[in-house]
Amino acid sequence: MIKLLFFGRLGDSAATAPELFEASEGLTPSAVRYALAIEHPRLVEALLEPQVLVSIDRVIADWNQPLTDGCELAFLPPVTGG
Amino acid sequence: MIKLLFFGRLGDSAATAPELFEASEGLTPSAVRYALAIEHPRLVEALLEPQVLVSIDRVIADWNQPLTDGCELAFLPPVTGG
Amino acid sequence: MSRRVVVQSEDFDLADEYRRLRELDAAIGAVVTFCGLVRDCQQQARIDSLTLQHYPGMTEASLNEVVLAAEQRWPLHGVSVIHRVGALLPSDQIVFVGVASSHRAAAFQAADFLMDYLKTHALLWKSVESDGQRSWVETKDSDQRALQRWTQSSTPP
Amino acid sequence: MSRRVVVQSEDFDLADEYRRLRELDAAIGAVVTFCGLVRDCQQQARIDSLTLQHYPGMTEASLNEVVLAAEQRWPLHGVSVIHRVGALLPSDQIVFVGVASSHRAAAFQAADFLMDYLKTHALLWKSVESDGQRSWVETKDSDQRALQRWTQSSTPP
Repeated sequence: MIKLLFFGRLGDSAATAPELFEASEGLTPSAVRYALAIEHPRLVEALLEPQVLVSIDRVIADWNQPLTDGCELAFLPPVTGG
Repeated sequence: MIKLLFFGRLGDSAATAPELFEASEGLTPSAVRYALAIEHPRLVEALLEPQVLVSIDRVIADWNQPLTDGCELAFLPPVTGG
Repeated sequence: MSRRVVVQSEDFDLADEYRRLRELDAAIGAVVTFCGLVRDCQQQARIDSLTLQHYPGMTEASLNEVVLAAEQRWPLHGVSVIHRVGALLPSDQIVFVGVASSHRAAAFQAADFLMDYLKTHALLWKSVESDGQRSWVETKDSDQRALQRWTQSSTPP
Repeated sequence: MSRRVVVQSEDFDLADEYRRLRELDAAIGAVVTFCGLVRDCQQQARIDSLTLQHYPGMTEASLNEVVLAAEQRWPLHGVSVIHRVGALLPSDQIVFVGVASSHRAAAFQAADFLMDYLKTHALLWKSVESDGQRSWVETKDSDQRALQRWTQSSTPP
Protein backbone atom coordinates (compact mmCIF):
# COMPACT_ATOMS: atom_id res chain seq x y z
CA MET A 1 0.00 0.00 0.00
CA ILE A 2 1.02 3.60 -0.56
CA LYS A 3 0.51 6.13 2.25
CA LEU A 4 -1.18 9.34 1.06
CA LEU A 5 -0.73 12.81 2.60
CA PHE A 6 -2.48 16.03 1.60
CA PHE A 7 -1.25 19.46 2.76
CA GLY A 8 -2.71 22.94 2.97
CA ARG A 9 -5.96 23.48 1.12
CA LEU A 10 -5.70 19.91 -0.25
CA GLY A 11 -5.97 18.59 3.30
CA ASP A 12 -9.37 20.25 3.68
CA SER A 13 -10.80 18.96 0.42
CA ALA A 14 -9.16 15.57 1.04
CA ALA A 15 -11.10 15.07 4.25
CA THR A 16 -12.94 12.17 2.60
CA ALA A 17 -9.99 10.96 0.50
CA PRO A 18 -8.31 7.67 1.40
CA GLU A 19 -5.18 7.55 3.54
CA LEU A 20 -3.90 4.55 1.61
CA PHE A 21 -3.76 3.63 -2.08
CA GLU A 22 -3.25 0.14 -3.50
CA ALA A 23 0.25 -0.26 -4.94
CA SER A 24 0.56 -1.73 -8.42
CA GLU A 25 3.24 -2.33 -11.05
CA GLY A 26 4.24 0.90 -12.83
CA LEU A 27 2.05 3.15 -10.66
CA THR A 28 3.07 6.86 -10.75
CA PRO A 29 2.05 9.94 -8.70
CA SER A 30 0.32 11.20 -11.83
CA ALA A 31 -1.85 8.06 -12.05
CA VAL A 32 -2.72 8.32 -8.34
CA ARG A 33 -3.63 11.98 -8.78
CA TYR A 34 -6.05 11.28 -11.64
CA ALA A 35 -7.60 8.30 -9.86
CA LEU A 36 -8.21 10.47 -6.77
CA ALA A 37 -9.60 13.34 -8.84
CA ILE A 38 -12.12 11.00 -10.50
CA GLU A 39 -13.25 9.37 -7.25
CA HIS A 40 -13.32 12.55 -5.13
CA PRO A 41 -14.94 15.43 -7.01
CA ARG A 42 -14.16 17.88 -4.17
CA LEU A 43 -10.44 17.28 -4.78
CA VAL A 44 -10.43 17.78 -8.55
CA GLU A 45 -9.79 21.49 -8.79
CA ALA A 46 -7.18 21.84 -6.04
CA LEU A 47 -5.41 18.59 -6.97
CA LEU A 48 -5.07 19.33 -10.68
CA GLU A 49 -3.69 22.87 -10.19
CA PRO A 50 -0.43 23.11 -12.15
CA GLN A 51 1.46 24.52 -9.10
CA VAL A 52 0.83 21.39 -7.01
CA LEU A 53 4.05 19.50 -6.25
CA VAL A 54 4.44 15.90 -5.22
CA SER A 55 6.95 14.21 -2.91
CA ILE A 56 7.85 10.56 -2.44
CA ASP A 57 9.26 9.62 0.96
CA ARG A 58 9.75 13.31 1.77
CA VAL A 59 11.75 14.18 -1.35
CA ILE A 60 10.24 16.31 -4.15
CA ALA A 61 9.52 13.91 -7.02
CA ASP A 62 8.54 13.85 -10.65
CA TRP A 63 4.92 13.06 -11.48
CA ASN A 64 6.07 10.10 -13.56
CA GLN A 65 8.50 8.62 -11.05
CA PRO A 66 7.48 4.97 -10.28
CA LEU A 67 6.05 4.36 -6.81
CA THR A 68 7.17 1.47 -4.64
CA ASP A 69 4.99 -0.43 -2.19
CA GLY A 70 5.10 1.14 1.29
CA CYS A 71 6.19 4.60 0.14
CA GLU A 72 4.75 7.89 1.40
CA LEU A 73 3.21 10.05 -1.32
CA ALA A 74 2.42 13.68 -0.45
CA PHE A 75 0.52 16.31 -2.43
CA LEU A 76 1.88 19.82 -1.80
CA PRO A 77 -0.12 22.88 -2.89
CA PRO A 78 1.60 26.31 -3.26
CA VAL A 79 3.33 27.28 -0.01
CA THR A 80 2.43 30.36 2.04
CA GLY A 81 4.88 30.55 4.96
CA GLY A 82 6.77 33.39 6.63
CA MET B 1 34.87 86.46 22.94
CA ILE B 2 33.97 83.54 20.71
CA LYS B 3 34.30 80.01 22.07
CA LEU B 4 36.16 77.67 19.67
CA LEU B 5 35.66 73.90 19.40
CA PHE B 6 37.55 71.46 17.18
CA PHE B 7 36.33 67.92 16.54
CA GLY B 8 37.87 64.69 15.25
CA ARG B 9 41.28 65.02 13.65
CA LEU B 10 41.04 68.81 14.06
CA GLY B 11 40.98 68.33 17.83
CA ASP B 12 44.38 66.64 17.70
CA SER B 13 46.03 69.28 15.53
CA ALA B 14 44.27 72.00 17.51
CA ALA B 15 45.90 70.94 20.77
CA THR B 16 47.81 74.21 20.76
CA ALA B 17 45.01 76.32 19.20
CA PRO B 18 43.18 78.84 21.37
CA GLU B 19 39.88 78.04 23.04
CA LEU B 20 38.71 81.62 22.61
CA PHE B 21 38.86 84.11 19.76
CA GLU B 22 38.37 87.87 20.06
CA ALA B 23 35.00 88.95 18.66
CA SER B 24 34.94 91.88 16.25
CA GLU B 25 32.49 93.67 13.96
CA GLY B 26 31.71 91.64 10.82
CA LEU B 27 33.77 88.62 11.89
CA THR B 28 32.85 85.39 10.02
CA PRO B 29 33.77 81.70 10.49
CA SER B 30 35.79 81.99 7.30
CA ALA B 31 37.88 84.83 8.72
CA VAL B 32 38.47 82.90 11.96
CA ARG B 33 39.51 79.84 9.97
CA TYR B 34 42.12 81.73 7.98
CA ALA B 35 43.45 83.52 11.05
CA LEU B 36 43.84 80.16 12.85
CA ALA B 37 45.47 78.54 9.82
CA ILE B 38 48.06 81.31 9.64
CA GLU B 39 48.90 81.27 13.34
CA HIS B 40 48.85 77.46 13.78
CA PRO B 41 50.69 75.75 10.94
CA ARG B 42 49.74 72.29 12.27
CA LEU B 43 46.07 73.17 11.68
CA VAL B 44 46.41 74.44 8.11
CA GLU B 45 45.86 71.29 6.12
CA ALA B 46 43.05 69.77 8.18
CA LEU B 47 41.27 73.10 8.69
CA LEU B 48 41.28 74.15 5.03
CA GLU B 49 39.94 70.82 3.72
CA PRO B 50 36.85 71.57 1.61
CA GLN B 51 34.76 68.95 3.48
CA VAL B 52 35.13 70.75 6.83
CA LEU B 53 31.81 72.14 8.09
CA VAL B 54 31.24 74.86 10.63
CA SER B 55 28.51 75.34 13.22
CA ILE B 56 27.47 78.37 15.23
CA ASP B 57 25.77 77.66 18.55
CA ARG B 58 25.28 74.01 17.53
CA VAL B 59 23.60 74.72 14.20
CA ILE B 60 25.38 74.11 10.88
CA ALA B 61 26.29 77.55 9.51
CA ASP B 62 27.57 79.26 6.41
CA TRP B 63 31.24 80.26 6.35
CA ASN B 64 30.17 83.86 5.77
CA GLN B 65 27.51 84.07 8.46
CA PRO B 66 28.36 86.91 10.91
CA LEU B 67 29.51 85.84 14.39
CA THR B 68 28.12 87.40 17.53
CA ASP B 69 30.04 87.96 20.75
CA GLY B 70 29.68 84.97 23.10
CA CYS B 71 28.76 82.44 20.42
CA GLU B 72 30.17 78.91 20.12
CA LEU B 73 32.00 78.23 16.86
CA ALA B 74 32.81 74.60 16.04
CA PHE B 75 34.92 73.14 13.23
CA LEU B 76 33.61 69.75 12.08
CA PRO B 77 35.78 67.52 9.87
CA PRO B 78 34.18 64.69 7.81
CA VAL B 79 32.21 62.35 10.08
CA THR B 80 33.00 58.66 10.53
CA GLY B 81 30.34 57.21 12.82
CA GLY B 82 28.34 54.01 12.79
CA MET C 1 29.89 29.54 8.92
CA SER C 2 27.46 28.51 11.62
CA ARG C 3 23.96 27.50 10.58
CA ARG C 4 20.90 27.02 12.75
CA VAL C 5 17.55 26.02 11.23
CA VAL C 6 14.62 25.15 13.48
CA VAL C 7 10.92 24.45 12.98
CA GLN C 8 9.06 24.50 16.29
CA SER C 9 5.69 25.28 17.84
CA GLU C 10 7.32 26.98 20.88
CA ASP C 11 8.08 30.69 20.92
CA PHE C 12 11.67 31.92 20.41
CA ASP C 13 13.71 34.53 22.26
CA LEU C 14 15.39 37.19 20.12
CA ALA C 15 17.93 37.94 22.87
CA ASP C 16 19.15 34.32 22.95
CA GLU C 17 19.39 34.13 19.17
CA TYR C 18 21.25 37.44 18.93
CA ARG C 19 23.72 36.47 21.66
CA ARG C 20 24.49 33.23 19.86
CA LEU C 21 25.16 35.04 16.57
CA ARG C 22 27.28 37.87 17.93
CA GLU C 23 29.53 35.55 19.91
CA LEU C 24 30.42 33.35 16.92
CA ASP C 25 33.44 35.35 15.80
CA ALA C 26 35.35 38.48 16.86
CA ALA C 27 35.41 39.55 13.18
CA ILE C 28 31.63 40.09 13.19
CA GLY C 29 30.77 43.75 12.69
CA ALA C 30 27.07 43.50 11.84
CA VAL C 31 24.11 41.45 13.05
CA VAL C 32 20.76 41.93 11.28
CA THR C 33 17.65 40.29 12.69
CA PHE C 34 14.15 40.02 11.30
CA CYS C 35 11.17 39.05 13.43
CA GLY C 36 7.83 38.41 11.77
CA LEU C 37 4.73 38.98 13.91
CA VAL C 38 1.08 38.00 13.39
CA ARG C 39 -0.76 41.18 12.42
CA ASP C 40 -4.21 41.72 13.91
CA CYS C 41 -5.65 42.47 10.50
CA GLN C 42 -5.11 41.14 6.98
CA GLN C 43 -6.88 42.37 3.84
CA GLN C 44 -9.15 44.50 6.04
CA ALA C 45 -10.31 41.45 8.03
CA ARG C 46 -9.72 41.12 11.75
CA ILE C 47 -7.73 37.99 12.53
CA ASP C 48 -8.54 35.62 15.40
CA SER C 49 -5.64 33.27 14.79
CA LEU C 50 -3.25 31.81 12.22
CA THR C 51 -2.33 28.17 11.80
CA LEU C 52 0.87 27.06 10.10
CA GLN C 53 1.03 23.49 8.86
CA HIS C 54 4.37 21.84 8.11
CA TYR C 55 5.66 18.52 6.81
CA PRO C 56 8.22 17.26 9.33
CA GLY C 57 11.60 16.70 7.73
CA MET C 58 10.69 18.29 4.41
CA THR C 59 10.00 21.72 5.88
CA GLU C 60 13.41 21.76 7.61
CA ALA C 61 15.06 20.60 4.37
CA SER C 62 13.38 23.43 2.42
CA LEU C 63 14.62 26.01 4.97
CA ASN C 64 18.14 24.56 4.82
CA GLU C 65 18.18 24.98 1.06
CA VAL C 66 17.23 28.64 1.38
CA VAL C 67 20.01 29.23 3.95
CA LEU C 68 22.53 27.42 1.74
CA ALA C 69 21.66 29.72 -1.17
CA ALA C 70 22.33 32.78 1.04
CA GLU C 71 25.64 31.36 2.30
CA GLN C 72 26.83 30.85 -1.27
CA ARG C 73 25.95 34.40 -2.18
CA TRP C 74 27.42 36.44 0.72
CA PRO C 75 30.36 36.06 3.12
CA LEU C 76 28.55 35.27 6.39
CA HIS C 77 29.69 34.13 9.84
CA GLY C 78 26.32 32.84 10.98
CA VAL C 79 22.71 32.40 9.92
CA SER C 80 19.76 31.38 12.10
CA VAL C 81 16.25 30.68 10.91
CA ILE C 82 13.41 29.72 13.23
CA HIS C 83 9.92 29.15 11.90
CA ARG C 84 7.04 28.49 14.22
CA VAL C 85 4.20 26.14 13.29
CA GLY C 86 0.80 25.39 14.79
CA ALA C 87 -1.73 27.91 16.08
CA LEU C 88 -0.61 31.53 16.60
CA LEU C 89 -2.42 34.61 17.87
CA PRO C 90 -2.14 38.28 16.83
CA SER C 91 1.19 39.83 17.96
CA ASP C 92 2.77 36.37 18.30
CA GLN C 93 6.19 35.87 16.76
CA ILE C 94 6.05 33.67 13.62
CA VAL C 95 9.51 33.73 12.12
CA PHE C 96 13.05 34.75 13.03
CA VAL C 97 15.92 35.34 10.63
CA GLY C 98 19.32 36.43 11.96
CA VAL C 99 22.51 37.04 10.01
CA ALA C 100 26.00 37.85 11.30
CA SER C 101 28.67 39.16 8.95
CA SER C 102 31.80 41.29 9.01
CA HIS C 103 30.06 44.01 7.03
CA ARG C 104 26.61 45.52 7.11
CA ALA C 105 25.77 45.27 3.41
CA ALA C 106 26.13 41.47 3.38
CA ALA C 107 24.13 41.12 6.60
CA PHE C 108 21.24 43.28 5.35
CA GLN C 109 21.10 41.72 1.90
CA ALA C 110 21.28 38.14 3.16
CA ALA C 111 18.52 38.69 5.75
CA ASP C 112 16.29 40.35 3.13
CA PHE C 113 17.00 37.53 0.64
CA LEU C 114 16.31 34.85 3.27
CA MET C 115 12.88 36.31 4.05
CA ASP C 116 11.95 36.59 0.36
CA TYR C 117 12.97 33.00 -0.34
CA LEU C 118 11.45 31.66 2.83
CA LYS C 119 8.07 33.21 1.95
CA THR C 120 8.03 31.43 -1.40
CA HIS C 121 10.13 28.28 -0.88
CA ALA C 122 9.58 27.09 2.70
CA LEU C 123 7.16 24.14 2.80
CA LEU C 124 4.56 25.74 5.06
CA TRP C 125 0.85 26.28 4.60
CA LYS C 126 -0.91 29.09 6.41
CA SER C 127 -4.59 29.31 7.24
CA VAL C 128 -6.37 32.21 8.89
CA GLU C 129 -9.29 32.09 11.30
CA SER C 130 -11.39 35.22 11.03
CA ASP C 131 -15.00 35.67 12.23
CA GLY C 132 -15.15 31.97 13.00
CA GLN C 133 -14.25 31.08 9.39
CA ARG C 134 -11.04 29.34 8.40
CA SER C 135 -9.45 30.08 5.02
CA TRP C 136 -6.16 29.18 3.39
CA VAL C 137 -3.84 32.06 2.60
CA GLU C 138 -3.11 32.51 -1.12
CA THR C 139 0.40 33.09 -2.43
CA LYS C 140 0.86 36.84 -2.84
CA ASP C 141 1.94 38.37 -6.13
CA SER C 142 4.08 40.83 -4.13
CA ASP C 143 6.04 37.89 -2.69
CA GLN C 144 6.66 36.52 -6.17
CA ARG C 145 7.76 39.97 -7.38
CA ALA C 146 10.09 40.39 -4.39
CA LEU C 147 11.96 37.28 -5.52
CA GLN C 148 12.75 38.74 -8.91
CA ARG C 149 15.08 41.28 -7.28
CA TRP C 150 17.52 38.48 -6.56
CA THR C 151 17.54 36.87 -9.99
CA GLN C 152 17.96 39.92 -12.18
CA SER C 153 21.39 40.35 -13.72
CA SER C 154 22.13 43.64 -11.93
CA THR C 155 24.15 43.71 -8.71
CA PRO C 156 22.16 42.85 -5.57
CA PRO C 157 20.21 45.83 -4.19
CA MET D 1 5.02 56.84 14.49
CA SER D 2 7.17 56.44 17.58
CA ARG D 3 10.73 57.74 17.47
CA ARG D 4 13.58 57.08 19.89
CA VAL D 5 17.03 58.59 19.31
CA VAL D 6 19.72 58.25 21.94
CA VAL D 7 23.44 59.03 22.17
CA GLN D 8 24.99 57.40 25.21
CA SER D 9 28.22 55.89 26.51
CA GLU D 10 26.38 53.01 28.24
CA ASP D 11 25.70 49.74 26.48
CA PHE D 12 22.20 48.96 25.14
CA ASP D 13 20.05 45.84 25.37
CA LEU D 14 18.63 44.53 22.09
CA ALA D 15 15.87 42.63 23.93
CA ASP D 16 14.56 45.83 25.59
CA GLU D 17 14.67 47.76 22.32
CA TYR D 18 12.92 44.99 20.41
CA ARG D 19 10.19 44.62 23.04
CA ARG D 20 9.51 48.34 22.89
CA LEU D 21 9.18 48.31 19.10
CA ARG D 22 7.02 45.21 18.79
CA GLU D 23 4.55 46.39 21.41
CA LEU D 24 3.86 49.75 19.72
CA ASP D 25 1.00 48.58 17.54
CA ALA D 26 -0.93 45.36 16.82
CA ALA D 27 -0.63 46.13 13.09
CA ILE D 28 3.15 45.57 13.19
CA GLY D 29 4.14 42.55 11.11
CA ALA D 30 7.89 43.07 10.82
CA VAL D 31 10.68 44.26 13.11
CA VAL D 32 14.17 44.59 11.63
CA THR D 33 17.10 45.30 13.91
CA PHE D 34 20.71 46.12 13.13
CA CYS D 35 23.48 45.91 15.73
CA GLY D 36 26.94 47.17 14.86
CA LEU D 37 29.84 45.60 16.76
CA VAL D 38 33.49 46.62 17.10
CA ARG D 39 35.50 44.22 14.91
CA ASP D 40 38.80 42.97 16.30
CA CYS D 41 40.56 43.86 13.07
CA GLN D 42 40.28 46.69 10.52
CA GLN D 43 42.35 47.03 7.35
CA GLN D 44 44.49 44.07 8.49
CA ALA D 45 45.38 45.84 11.75
CA ARG D 46 44.47 44.38 15.14
CA ILE D 47 42.36 46.84 17.12
CA ASP D 48 42.86 47.59 20.81
CA SER D 49 39.96 50.02 21.12
CA LEU D 50 37.77 52.54 19.32
CA THR D 51 36.80 55.98 20.56
CA LEU D 52 33.75 57.82 19.29
CA GLN D 53 33.64 61.56 19.84
CA HIS D 54 30.35 63.44 19.65
CA TYR D 55 29.10 67.02 19.92
CA PRO D 56 26.30 67.02 22.52
CA GLY D 57 23.06 68.33 21.05
CA MET D 58 24.28 68.44 17.48
CA THR D 59 24.92 64.71 17.24
CA GLU D 60 21.38 63.94 18.45
CA ALA D 61 20.00 66.50 15.99
CA SER D 62 21.91 64.89 13.11
CA LEU D 63 20.50 61.45 14.04
CA ASN D 64 16.98 62.87 14.27
CA GLU D 65 17.29 64.26 10.75
CA VAL D 66 18.28 60.86 9.42
CA VAL D 67 15.31 59.20 11.16
CA LEU D 68 12.96 61.88 9.83
CA ALA D 69 14.14 61.17 6.28
CA ALA D 70 13.34 57.46 6.74
CA GLU D 71 9.90 58.22 8.20
CA GLN D 72 9.03 60.35 5.20
CA ARG D 73 10.06 57.60 2.82
CA TRP D 74 8.40 54.49 4.30
CA PRO D 75 5.24 53.79 6.32
CA LEU D 76 6.71 52.93 9.73
CA HIS D 77 5.24 52.36 13.20
CA GLY D 78 8.46 52.90 15.11
CA VAL D 79 12.15 53.70 14.71
CA SER D 80 14.86 53.50 17.37
CA VAL D 81 18.46 54.59 16.97
CA ILE D 82 21.05 54.30 19.71
CA HIS D 83 24.64 55.34 19.10
CA ARG D 84 27.28 54.77 21.73
CA VAL D 85 30.13 57.23 22.26
CA GLY D 86 33.37 57.12 24.21
CA ALA D 87 35.83 54.23 24.41
CA LEU D 88 34.75 50.82 23.07
CA LEU D 89 36.52 47.46 22.92
CA PRO D 90 36.40 44.72 20.27
CA SER D 91 33.02 42.89 20.24
CA ASP D 92 31.33 45.82 22.02
CA GLN D 93 28.06 47.06 20.59
CA ILE D 94 28.44 50.46 18.85
CA VAL D 95 25.12 51.18 17.21
CA PHE D 96 21.53 49.94 17.21
CA VAL D 97 18.90 50.60 14.57
CA GLY D 98 15.43 49.10 14.93
CA VAL D 99 12.45 49.55 12.64
CA ALA D 100 8.87 48.30 13.08
CA SER D 101 6.46 48.30 10.15
CA SER D 102 3.38 46.46 8.94
CA HIS D 103 5.38 44.92 6.07
CA ARG D 104 8.82 43.47 5.76
CA ALA D 105 9.98 45.40 2.69
CA ALA D 106 9.54 48.79 4.40
CA ALA D 107 11.25 47.55 7.59
CA PHE D 108 14.28 46.15 5.73
CA GLN D 109 14.68 49.14 3.45
CA ALA D 110 14.30 51.72 6.22
CA ALA D 111 16.86 49.96 8.47
CA ASP D 112 19.34 49.66 5.61
CA PHE D 113 18.79 53.33 4.66
CA LEU D 114 19.18 54.46 8.28
CA MET D 115 22.56 52.73 8.60
CA ASP D 116 23.83 54.18 5.30
CA TYR D 117 22.80 57.70 6.26
CA LEU D 118 23.98 57.37 9.82
CA LYS D 119 27.46 56.34 8.61
CA THR D 120 27.77 59.46 6.50
CA HIS D 121 25.56 62.06 8.24
CA ALA D 122 25.75 61.42 11.99
CA LEU D 123 28.07 63.92 13.68
CA LEU D 124 30.50 61.41 15.16
CA TRP D 125 34.24 61.07 14.83
CA LYS D 126 35.89 57.70 15.27
CA SER D 127 39.50 57.05 16.22
CA VAL D 128 41.18 53.67 16.48
CA GLU D 129 43.88 52.61 18.91
CA SER D 130 46.06 49.90 17.42
CA ASP D 131 49.57 48.89 18.57
CA GLY D 132 49.58 51.79 20.99
CA GLN D 133 48.97 54.28 18.15
CA ARG D 134 45.82 56.36 17.81
CA SER D 135 44.54 57.30 14.34
CA TRP D 136 41.38 58.91 13.02
CA VAL D 137 39.22 56.78 10.78
CA GLU D 138 38.83 58.13 7.24
CA THR D 139 35.46 58.29 5.50
CA LYS D 140 35.15 55.18 3.34
CA ASP D 141 34.39 55.39 -0.37
CA SER D 142 32.15 52.34 0.06
CA ASP D 143 30.00 54.30 2.52
CA GLN D 144 29.66 57.14 0.03
CA ARG D 145 28.76 54.68 -2.74
CA ALA D 146 26.19 52.97 -0.50
CA LEU D 147 24.36 56.29 -0.22
CA GLN D 148 23.90 56.59 -3.95
CA ARG D 149 21.51 53.64 -3.91
CA TRP D 150 18.93 55.85 -2.19
CA THR D 151 19.19 58.86 -4.47
CA GLN D 152 19.03 57.16 -7.85
CA SER D 153 15.76 57.54 -9.70
CA SER D 154 14.96 53.81 -9.76
CA THR D 155 12.69 52.30 -7.13
CA PRO D 156 14.36 51.52 -3.79
CA PRO D 157 16.19 48.16 -3.74
